Amino acid sequence: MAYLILSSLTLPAFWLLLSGFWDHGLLLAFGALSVVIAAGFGLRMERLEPTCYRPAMLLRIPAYWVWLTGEIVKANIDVVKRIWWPQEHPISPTMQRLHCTQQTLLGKTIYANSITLTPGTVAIEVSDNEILVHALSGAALQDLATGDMDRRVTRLEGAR
Amino acid sequence: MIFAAAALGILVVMGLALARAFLGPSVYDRILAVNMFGTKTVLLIAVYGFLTERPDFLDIAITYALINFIGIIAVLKFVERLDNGTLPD
Amino acid sequence: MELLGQYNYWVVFFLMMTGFYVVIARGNLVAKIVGLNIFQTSVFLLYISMGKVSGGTAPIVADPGSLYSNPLPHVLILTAIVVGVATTALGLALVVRIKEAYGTVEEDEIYAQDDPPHGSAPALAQGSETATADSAGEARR
Amino acid sequence: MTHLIDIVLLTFLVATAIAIVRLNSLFAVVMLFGIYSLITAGVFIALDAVDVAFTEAAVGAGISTVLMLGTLALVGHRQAPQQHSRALPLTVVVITGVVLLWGTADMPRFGDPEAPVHQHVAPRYIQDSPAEVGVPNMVTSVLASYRGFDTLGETAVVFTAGVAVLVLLGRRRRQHRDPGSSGD
Amino acid sequence: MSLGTAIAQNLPALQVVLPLLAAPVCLLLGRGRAAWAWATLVAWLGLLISLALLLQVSDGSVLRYAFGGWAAPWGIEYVVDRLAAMVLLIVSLIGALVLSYARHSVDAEIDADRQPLFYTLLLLCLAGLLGIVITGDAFNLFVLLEVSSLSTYALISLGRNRRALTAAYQYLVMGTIGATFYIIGVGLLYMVTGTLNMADLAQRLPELAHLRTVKTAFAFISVGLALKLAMFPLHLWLPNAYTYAPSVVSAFLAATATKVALYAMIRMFYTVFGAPFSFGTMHVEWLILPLAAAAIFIASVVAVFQHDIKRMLAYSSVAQIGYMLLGLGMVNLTGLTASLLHLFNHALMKGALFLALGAVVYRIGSTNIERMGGIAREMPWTMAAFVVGGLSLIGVPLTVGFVSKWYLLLGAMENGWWPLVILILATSLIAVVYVWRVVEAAYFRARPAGSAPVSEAPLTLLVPIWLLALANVYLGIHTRPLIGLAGSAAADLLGVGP
Amino acid sequence: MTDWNAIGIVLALVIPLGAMGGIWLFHGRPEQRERVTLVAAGLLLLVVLSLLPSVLAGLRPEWVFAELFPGIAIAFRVEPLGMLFALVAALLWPINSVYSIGYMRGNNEPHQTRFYGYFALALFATMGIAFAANLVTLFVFYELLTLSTYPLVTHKGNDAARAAGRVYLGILITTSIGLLLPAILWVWSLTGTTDFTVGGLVGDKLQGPWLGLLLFLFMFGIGKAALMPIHRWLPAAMVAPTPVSALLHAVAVVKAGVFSVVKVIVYVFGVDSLHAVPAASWLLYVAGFTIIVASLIALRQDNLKRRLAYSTISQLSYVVLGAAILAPVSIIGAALHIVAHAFGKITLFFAAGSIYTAAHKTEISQLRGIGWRMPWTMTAFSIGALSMIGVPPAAGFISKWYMLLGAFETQQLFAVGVIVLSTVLNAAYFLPIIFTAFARPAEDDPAQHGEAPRPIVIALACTAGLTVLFFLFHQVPLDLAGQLVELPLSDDFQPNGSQPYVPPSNIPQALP
Amino acid sequence: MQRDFVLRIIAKLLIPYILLFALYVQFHGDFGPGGGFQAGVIFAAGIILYALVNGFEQAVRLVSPRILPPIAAFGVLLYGGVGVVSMLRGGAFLDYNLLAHDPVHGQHYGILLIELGVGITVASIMLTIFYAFMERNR
Amino acid sequence: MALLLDLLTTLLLAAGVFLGISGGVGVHRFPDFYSRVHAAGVTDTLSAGCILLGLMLQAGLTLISMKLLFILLFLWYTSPVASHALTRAAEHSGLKPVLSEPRDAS
Repeated sequence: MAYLILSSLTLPAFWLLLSGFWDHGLLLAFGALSVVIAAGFGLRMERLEPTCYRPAMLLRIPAYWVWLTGEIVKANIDVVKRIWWPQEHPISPTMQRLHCTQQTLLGKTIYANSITLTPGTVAIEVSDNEILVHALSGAALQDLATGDMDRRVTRLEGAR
Repeated sequence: MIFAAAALGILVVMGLALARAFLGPSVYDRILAVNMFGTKTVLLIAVYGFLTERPDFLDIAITYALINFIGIIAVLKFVERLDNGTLPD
Repeated sequence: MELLGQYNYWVVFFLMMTGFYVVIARGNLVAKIVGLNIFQTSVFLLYISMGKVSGGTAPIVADPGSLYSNPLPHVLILTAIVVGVATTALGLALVVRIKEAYGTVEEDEIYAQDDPPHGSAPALAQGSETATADSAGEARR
Repeated sequence: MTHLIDIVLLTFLVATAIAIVRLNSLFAVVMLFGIYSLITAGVFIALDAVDVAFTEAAVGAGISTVLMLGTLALVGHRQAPQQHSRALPLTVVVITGVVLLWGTADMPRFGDPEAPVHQHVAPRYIQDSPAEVGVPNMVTSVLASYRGFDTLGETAVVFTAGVAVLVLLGRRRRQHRDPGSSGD
Repeated sequence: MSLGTAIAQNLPALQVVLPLLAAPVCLLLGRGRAAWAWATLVAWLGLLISLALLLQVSDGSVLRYAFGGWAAPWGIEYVVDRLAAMVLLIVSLIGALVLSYARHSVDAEIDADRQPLFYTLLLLCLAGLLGIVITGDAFNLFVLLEVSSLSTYALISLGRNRRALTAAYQYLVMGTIGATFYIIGVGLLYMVTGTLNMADLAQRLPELAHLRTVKTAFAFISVGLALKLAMFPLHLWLPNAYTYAPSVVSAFLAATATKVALYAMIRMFYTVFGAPFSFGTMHVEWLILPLAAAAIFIASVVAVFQHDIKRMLAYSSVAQIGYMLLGLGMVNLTGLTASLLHLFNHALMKGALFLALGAVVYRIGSTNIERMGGIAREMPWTMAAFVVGGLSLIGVPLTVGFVSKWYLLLGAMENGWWPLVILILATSLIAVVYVWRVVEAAYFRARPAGSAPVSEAPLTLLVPIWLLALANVYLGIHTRPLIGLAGSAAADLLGVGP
Repeated sequence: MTDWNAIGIVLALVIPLGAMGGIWLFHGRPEQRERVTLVAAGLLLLVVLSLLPSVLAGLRPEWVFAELFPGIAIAFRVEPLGMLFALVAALLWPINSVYSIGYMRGNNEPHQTRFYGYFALALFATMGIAFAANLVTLFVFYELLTLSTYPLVTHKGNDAARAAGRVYLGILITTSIGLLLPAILWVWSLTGTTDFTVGGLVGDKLQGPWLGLLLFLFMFGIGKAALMPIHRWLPAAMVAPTPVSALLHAVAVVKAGVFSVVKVIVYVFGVDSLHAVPAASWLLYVAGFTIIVASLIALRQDNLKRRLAYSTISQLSYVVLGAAILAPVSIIGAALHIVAHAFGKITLFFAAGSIYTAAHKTEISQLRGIGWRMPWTMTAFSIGALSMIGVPPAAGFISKWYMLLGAFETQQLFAVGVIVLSTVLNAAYFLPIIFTAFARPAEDDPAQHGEAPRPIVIALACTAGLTVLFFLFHQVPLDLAGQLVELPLSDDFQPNGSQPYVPPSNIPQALP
Repeated sequence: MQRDFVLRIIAKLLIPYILLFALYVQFHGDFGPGGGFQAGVIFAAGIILYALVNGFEQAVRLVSPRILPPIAAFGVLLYGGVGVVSMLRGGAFLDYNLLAHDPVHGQHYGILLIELGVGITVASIMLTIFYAFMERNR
Repeated sequence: MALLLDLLTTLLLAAGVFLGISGGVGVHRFPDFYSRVHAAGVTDTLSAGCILLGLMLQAGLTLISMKLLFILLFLWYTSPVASHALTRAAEHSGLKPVLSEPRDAS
């Protein structure tokens, strides 16, 4: 149900923004048809393998994105420094398993992706409650190990 | 002009990625380089659209991004099937 | 620029010949298909090159007075690309079946199996097993 | 400027092509082919052929590569080293190439708006198709209307390929081969 | 608008579109028997259409059909003249007969679940071949060439022996190279003329004949088509392909595929480039003649040493293609007439021969000459038809083979090429040898030990075989219509009055 | 086709073909099968005879089956020489059929349906050759004859038979396609037609050496004429059952060869034009050489059929020689020799077959005293042998006489010499047989055998009788042959040479 | 099933949009780059992504390979049908002018329909081919 | 205003290209596959973001911007997944990272 609401909002929006023909009857009709088809496939996939979506997540996610973008910028600067000035900023690759507190797969996915999206850290393997992370430097890993991001994602997930 | 410079810059990055793809050494390096090359192509097309003042090419950029992603996934699925110890270089 | 007025064609011809070389020189059936694709792709480049007009733009109606490149080669090549992928798919399917039937996709080994020169055919089939097996260690660097 | 991009991309293409010839790993060859297609598509864009670029990206870099990988997964990625002399293929290729180069002498200059290609049939497509067919994308109007039959043929080719692949790889109830064919 | 008028006005389009659209329907039918019935019906309708077309153009008029209502250089047009009508007729005739024949043979050789696919492919192949003949657009030719080629590859691969797969692969690679060469050539032509329409090209090329680009284009188109038609050193794909394909496919391809490619070559040489350019400037005959002569001789000799009769006939096909090219290379009316005649006649004889072999395979499952020993006593009708086809292949008078060889000889004599006359006669003698080997085995040997007795092939196989065999004889006696048609088609090509 | 004569031609072709169909139809029922053969043979004889009056009256019935291209047709025309040939074949088929029935049953041969069927087909081809109106038609039926006799030659089906069959087919087909067909093509390209024309086709169109070359192509292209060195097929074909050797290799096939030779010389080259060309005179020498050498070889054969075969080679060259002398009278001789040799040689073969059937003997040295056990057979043999030698009152005398006459008239001393010498040789290889059979006492011959089965004896007697009758009543053949060279031969013309022959003024008298 | 879920979840999230994008390309081929063929390939690519990530069995449950050939046949017939209809209306094969009262509208409808035919065929055939390879791969 | 936008665009594009080149260099400078992933990540995230953002500024609030946004979103969705899958596959296949300190097994 949540998925249906989610997709019934985003899919038409996606179509309209792609198309740009908001007053072309025929195309709008095709658009409706297309949205139905795409949503149909989505629902079918959802039925085959349900994911736990929560509409509330949709509201919280922009804020998370803003925060994440900031992290990404910081991390990028760090990596770029290590690329251009290896003497001053040597790399020290590390690999470590980190605890993660998300309960849903979606949540873990978001967490893992966030880790990977910030350069300097890559989530290699996600298991039940641990994430294997490779980091370019010990510092990056330390940041992650503080669990800040983990908490934010768990909050985003909106645990029961 | 700025777009042209940007396009050239992206071309440089593409060249670097391509070099990595040729050099390897491991298959994962190649895949990584291919992926990087693909995303840079997406950017190049976007910039090129502005350069030629025909920004309606962006659909192609979306397609590129999509195909690049699917291609990488396909490659990885293929690599997964390989038995251990017989990695291609 | 005048001197190099046809650099595009030259490069395209070089690419064509590269693909053509791969097709006829490689003994591996998959490699041949790849070569074929390169060959065809380069031909596509030839067509598209001839449709280009300097200072032109894509043939989709834009501001009046724009100079458009020739749309006809584009149409032809759209068709040709489809034909190319169709051929590739069929060729690869054949390769898969050949592998199932012969256990190898090397031309020489297949011929050796069909018309054994003198020795027994199975002995030849093992020739390729050692060919690239040494790459494993290298990849672990 | 577009010419510069064109040249750089062509250089990439040449490099990729050479790498494909030199590399022995089939896997790398296939991946580089994906790149090759992608670069080609880039060149197409630089040459204003957006529809073609679209297709080449989706087909060459997408479907073709995926299919090749699928094949490699089935047949193995090892390639036997070259055993034959390369003299014959090289000769053939060089002769063909020389013929082509010989023919370039009288070709119209690249990008020349005065070239015959742009004088004869194409002007009508460019000038009249928006009015005649009413579709802004000239490629679409030529593809679907003026040369609609080619496209039917193209669809038939795709259909043929599908049926052909089904014939070859589709599920079969029983195997029907000569003895001596060893399954893998 | 009544249906009748719609059909009458659109015959050229229907000739190709009917089988093309019938193919997916065939797939939808889903069951082998229904697919067969449908495909056969369509093939016979196609034959009717081609007959109607032939009637329409028999007075020398040219039928032009513009697809989508777009006039020629902008749209794609179909052109039916006498030559095209003649080739259309033979292709659709063979198609109709082969499909009528197919049912039992296909039941025996192809899995039931593959049969709808098989008929779909066969229809597509038919549509492609017919399209190549009828189209007046150089690029459309390529598309249709690929439709027919792709289906051909798959059809060949359906053969039971695993070598069918390698044969199909080899054909695929060589065929694709050929097709690619062809489009390179067409592209170069387009580059200097700006058009793809054959008639338009023909009009524009003479003044551009001095351009190197045109010459290069000519070379590429020639080589590309030569690959498709298995011209001598490029014939390597053909023997395996014909040998290991299913019987029906061998018969269909041997009778049509290379002919259509040859037709395309004739079109290119005579219509598009024009004889003055092809032969006057490029002197392509200097290349064609020695190759054709080599093909005739070498392939004939090789054929003698084959144990598999299908393979033998395949090599014979290479030789026969040599005859056709020989006629083409003579650059005179008689030679060209001979070439066209042989194009038609060879389809008749090879069709009959391969179909007869198909009947043999149907009963004994092999075409090995050892296993065919004494078969004529058990399958007298089949082997009698084989003998008729064989006689025609040799060129015995009262068969069509004689007609075309006679004209070939005349053409050679007209040019005063006596060595060629000798070659043709000598290779006819070799043809006697290889045909005779089969006759001797089938009639004058005992059945190999331990072979189960077999009965005559069923009537559904025999009737098409015999229709073709009788056509060989009938048209060998009533030669007028065919010679008239080929002669006028050749005259059209050379532009020397009807 | 409204004309009876045209219908006659059609019937003459259809009857043997129909007989073949009928024979296949009655596969497995010997009685019916043989009845079909006999009825067809009788009918054919009647039909051919019915054509005779019109031909004698100077008519030339025609029937065009199909015109393939302008100038190339499958057409038939009955002219004197063809009539003569057809007559011989039609006359001997019934007799041979009777003989075959006796022989095949007597020896319990397998594949009898095939045997009779192809036999009828061979007759069909023979009729086609006889009535062919042009070179192409001749060629078609010539090839058909070759092919249709192959199953008869390899009748035994063992490896030896197949090997012989391969030689047979190889030589005949190679020569015909390799030499005869180009010759026909050449003629056609020169003249635009291949119709047999009185007075010749190519006469003034070719010059000296080229004419000689064309003659070469024709003479060696017609392999069935067995000119040396392409005679090898004939002894090889002797592996066939005797009726085949008898009718086909004494009558139909080999006569088709020499018949074609005569026809080509008369109707394609024209006697006059050949006369004018020195380059064409080689034929005479080749023919003479063949006569002598073949006779010498025959002398050394112990196998009866082989000796007969070489005798045939030698005798065939008589016909060629007769034609090559290029005198009208000698051509008459050649035509008559076709008939005379046919009667004689078939008798000899019948006798050989009779001996094989009754006594299972094949070698001459085994024949001691057999004359008394098989009186009919050996008497007939003797008559045949005398005819071969050319002793009156056997048929061979007539033809040799005319040839000799022609040779004298044109002062071809070489030909005269050949004829004389060969007569001696003929005597040398035939008389010992007769001598052995009658004069030498029978050795230890445990198996008592008498005369051969009755059908064989009847046939044998018939042909021996014909040989003698021909000597006595040869007016019709002579008339036909006369028409061939357009000479009015009066009723009182006697072969004893009492009446001087007046050559037509248009024939050159001197040697070239 | 729990292994590698990152990929599966993201793929599932993206696929409806990919498909919608494909359909967008399909219907906007008149106005910008794209058209039936590209749309078909992208549509197929979306499903292929699903199949790659979730495996063959799961993909078959989403789109059964058995229905694909008939769909492809339908696509070709749709294309051909447009031609046949224009033929029945008195024009040449594929003469879209006759499909509506106004030629330009007729052209528009004709192009839309045949592009749809192409798209349907290409998507189903590409998927068929991919399935065929994948099935062998199991 | 337009000038400001142009300036901003220039800056963003320059930053994007610089980041991209940095990533490209990094891919060559870093010693092993795992560390190269990080360098590649630079190009995929901020570099792409800067460039696309710069372009968006030029396009203004139009559909073009929306499409650019879609591209960015798509890239940011897929690139971490691809990197993750890639490293995961490498890890599974036994490709050992070059580590500066012993691997923490906790």
